[in-house]
Amino acid sequence: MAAVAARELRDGEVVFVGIGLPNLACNLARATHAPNLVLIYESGAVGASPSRLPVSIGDPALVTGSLMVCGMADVFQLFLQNGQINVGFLGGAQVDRYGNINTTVIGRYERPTVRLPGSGGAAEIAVHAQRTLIVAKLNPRAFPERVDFVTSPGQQCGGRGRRELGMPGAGPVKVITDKGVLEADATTGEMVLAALYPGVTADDVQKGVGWPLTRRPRLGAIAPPSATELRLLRDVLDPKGLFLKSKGDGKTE
Amino acid sequence: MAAVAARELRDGEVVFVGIGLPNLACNLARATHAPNLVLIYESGAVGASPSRLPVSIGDPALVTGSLMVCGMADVFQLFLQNGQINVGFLGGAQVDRYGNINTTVIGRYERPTVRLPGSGGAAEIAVHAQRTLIVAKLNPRAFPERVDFVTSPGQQCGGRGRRELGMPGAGPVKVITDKGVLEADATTGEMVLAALYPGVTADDVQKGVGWPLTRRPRLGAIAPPSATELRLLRDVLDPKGLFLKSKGDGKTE
Amino acid sequence: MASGKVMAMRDAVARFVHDGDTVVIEGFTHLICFAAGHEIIRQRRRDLTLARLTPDLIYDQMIAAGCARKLVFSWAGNPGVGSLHAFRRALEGKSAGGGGLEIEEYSHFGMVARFSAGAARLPFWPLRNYMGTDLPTANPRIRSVTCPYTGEVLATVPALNPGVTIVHAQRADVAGNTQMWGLLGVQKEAAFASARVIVVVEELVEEDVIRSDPNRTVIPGMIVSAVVVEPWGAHPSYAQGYYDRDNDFYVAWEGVSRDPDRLARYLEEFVYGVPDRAGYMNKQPHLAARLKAKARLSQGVNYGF
Amino acid sequence: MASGKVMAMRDAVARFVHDGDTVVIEGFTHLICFAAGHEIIRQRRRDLTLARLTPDLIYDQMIAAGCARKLVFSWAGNPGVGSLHAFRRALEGKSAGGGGLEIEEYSHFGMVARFSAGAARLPFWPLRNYMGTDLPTANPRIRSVTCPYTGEVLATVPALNPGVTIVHAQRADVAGNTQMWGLLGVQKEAAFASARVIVVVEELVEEDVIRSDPNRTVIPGMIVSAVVVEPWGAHPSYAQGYYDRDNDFYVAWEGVSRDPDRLARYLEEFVYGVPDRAGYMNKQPHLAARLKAKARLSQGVNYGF
Repeated sequence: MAAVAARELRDGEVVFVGIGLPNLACNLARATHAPNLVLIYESGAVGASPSRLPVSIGDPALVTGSLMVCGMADVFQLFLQNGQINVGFLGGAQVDRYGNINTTVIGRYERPTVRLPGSGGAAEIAVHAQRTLIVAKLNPRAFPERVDFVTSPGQQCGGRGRRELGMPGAGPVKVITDKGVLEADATTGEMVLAALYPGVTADDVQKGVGWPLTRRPRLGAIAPPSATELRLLRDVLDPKGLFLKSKGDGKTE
Repeated sequence: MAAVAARELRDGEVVFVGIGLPNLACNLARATHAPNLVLIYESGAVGASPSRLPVSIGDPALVTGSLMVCGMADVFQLFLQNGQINVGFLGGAQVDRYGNINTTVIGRYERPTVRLPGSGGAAEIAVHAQRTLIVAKLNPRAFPERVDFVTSPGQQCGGRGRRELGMPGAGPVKVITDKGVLEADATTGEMVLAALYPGVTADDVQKGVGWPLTRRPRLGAIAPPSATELRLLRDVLDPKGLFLKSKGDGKTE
Repeated sequence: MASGKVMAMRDAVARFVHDGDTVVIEGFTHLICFAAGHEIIRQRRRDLTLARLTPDLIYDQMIAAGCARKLVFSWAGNPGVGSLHAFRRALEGKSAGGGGLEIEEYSHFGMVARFSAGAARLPFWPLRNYMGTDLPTANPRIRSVTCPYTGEVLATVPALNPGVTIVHAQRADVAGNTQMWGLLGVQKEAAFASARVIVVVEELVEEDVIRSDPNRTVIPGMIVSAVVVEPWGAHPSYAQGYYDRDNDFYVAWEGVSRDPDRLARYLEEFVYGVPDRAGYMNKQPHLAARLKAKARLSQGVNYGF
Repeated sequence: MASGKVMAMRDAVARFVHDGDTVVIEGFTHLICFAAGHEIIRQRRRDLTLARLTPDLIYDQMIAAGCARKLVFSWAGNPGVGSLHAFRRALEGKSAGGGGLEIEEYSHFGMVARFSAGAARLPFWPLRNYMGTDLPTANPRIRSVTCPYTGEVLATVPALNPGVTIVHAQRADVAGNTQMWGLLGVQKEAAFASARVIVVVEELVEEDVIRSDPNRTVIPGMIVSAVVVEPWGAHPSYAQGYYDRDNDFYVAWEGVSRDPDRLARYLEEFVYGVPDRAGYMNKQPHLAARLKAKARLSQGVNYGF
């Protein structure tokens, strides 16, 4: 997943990064095809160049040697709302058919079954980043037809599209999962199956999704991580395996 | 005038300062009864401790060794609009009966006879400072019944008082002139004669004012500058006489 | 001492934090004043409205200790680790009291905007946000305003003006002129928005140190009520240039927080059981060696003319 | 050079400043880029809307040179000295053309708010101001909005989004990451509000210098179109730590500006008559010795962890 996410990033882009897999993906992209990627953390660190793998988006290693540190009012007003962010990464407990994300509650808001952390900066990243990439593992409970609570808006909310709702960014263009990649359909805004990992079938993906998944006429085949990508991820970027757990089948997350 | 203005400042107050006489008055107050006066310049220098007499409110000497330097958005939002400023100094080409000040145009706005610099920060200082002190030399043209253009609001505008107009600060409480001091009447908001310099009569003041001046029942007598005040002003605070011109009659401005 | 503002944490909390107050202990990951939170717990403050973007472990502890009536926030988790379980128990109705915690929830941008409005003493702040989300339904305090130029409808949040804001910083002088570097979060706005401000510092410095680099001053003394000198007061969060973030503590909190009994024992031992931050550090003599910052000095710049 | 952004002033102005643009050369007394204004005059740009809180001598020169169609401002004077006479002639109807300059006038707070809105890409900014003044009558772009919480009516100003903003600074790297200290004015907001940004610096430094003190970075490279290295480019204004304000020049401007012929001769000799800022400085060999800053270095702070 980290390698697939990395390939979505273009050189010179400005990326609003979270900790964990998005951070790894960005660093992999910088080490390969996108050396001029600029990483911004909502904590206010811009152009970080951490000497260790950060364990929090406010890690001191993101500050030391960064290009700029600014207050959070600037992060949200001058960078995000200003339109400076090309790509935002989002994840969540639930992702639905239109890429709406729930990180607030499972169940009713007033009396939740599970209280999740809430929006953080996700709601505004979903509104303002020029495009967002959702990263989440497939599981029918995590991919319901409709999320219990829309924290971060996707391609369509209550039948109305992003333009109509006045959102500047293009919203979630892809959902990168552990079995395949969904893409937002240009006309309906629905997340449709676009590409599969090697050895995975469309039915495998459907099993992890709670709505009848539309499939692109021609499904792409996702190239497995190259030897270089694997080496960088395992030996350089996350040598202690903090975020990457090697699975029995040899796949790296 | 500098000495009279200085006496209006209380120890520990926060003063929004302009260059010239207000700056001298503040420094005189700091050197005498108000050592903990905090000076703020609209340029963003807070708690300045200049090693030379500043010739501009953006003088580099106001920055070197100051307690804080902030951007102008902070000056106006976090200090002034926040209500942190106890005293603001104002002056202008015209001051009227209610302490309205004109620093914009003489004549019609669209085709002025004399185009003045404009508001700068004066309009908002007049609105937000907890009280303002106007410093101006008497002259009937400079003290008309009504100013040609209200740049900085006084005690009353178009018959409506400050509270009614929603202004947080108390506005101009005193007008310090070269012949006497006017004070805002608590009920009418009119600037009335309250005190005279030694050797000056109420009629002398009236000659410099373009409206029939109300006089307080008992006029105060302004003490002349003390030997200490004079020494500080002439020898320490403005030794080159940049802002103080000694007049033939021995008075210091 | 030229100023009466310098005082012990005990006195600062006693004088400036009252039952029923809206209390803000800000800091985004960096410079979170755990020492002040612990003192508030020790002094058994009640009915507080706790406001903060990321409640973090310190508000989890204050909720567990019964200080909080209400929480105003935008992300309530243990960053990079998991949940704040005392918070979750209060909301999921599994606590003894049956979920007595009121909440008022925004996104980060919304909370930042609330502090910005409070600091500028405006009643609201406009932002382009919240279209398509359920947040305004959950929180009717998120409203809207129409632009008088374009006719666009923009979201608004109301000003947040706390009773007291507590800011941890690297250094201040006796008058409260406070310098910070590294991540600055929303501390400046929260302090200016607040009726009272307690500054807690790693080091009390001479006024000359402040005056030698005035662009680093974030909070001016005129808005500061108290200055508390409390080295290591931000642990397990961190102070850039002084000590590192104690990630082990954050990881361990998942287990402590999940079990109400363990959490109670933690508070007993490390909060109620010590008189102050020095006592807290004395109980953990290896912390300082493990977390003390290495030197990575910036060069000075010329302020001459 | 790792970046194509570093270029001569001549090329930066040719590429990024166009006839008809809204142009902002900001800086409150400090770091006003006279060098860029002179190059714009030399390249005979026309129909510019010049925006800036304090037009200062450089806009007086640009008005005299015929570059400006309109001026957006809040205080138009020669600070501490007197008037901007080219500006006054244009408005008082005494110029040859009979007063061809359009104006749009605010207060400082209003201009700051316009840049703040532009930088945040909001269409307006609210402020508590303008009650009782004639400014909203003179400028119908000052409007109002009703608070959705309190019902209060607040003033508004519209966003200002310049075509190009020119910022003078102490130092930047080749990517345009720019550090400033001393008075910061409204440069950050003006730059973020602008479609294009030209940064002009006293010194081009290695990226490492920027990274050694990231809290000093005011403008990130991502919003910068061009980096111009132009020592003394702010004279007669100043650059903290590099050179002092040339007060003699400001005082002398009163006489120059008052007389259209003298002003024309000034432009002929010091603007049209030199190819660039180096040429300007070569004509005045004593300036550097008179104004060069003395050393007053701040101490470094620790960014380690």
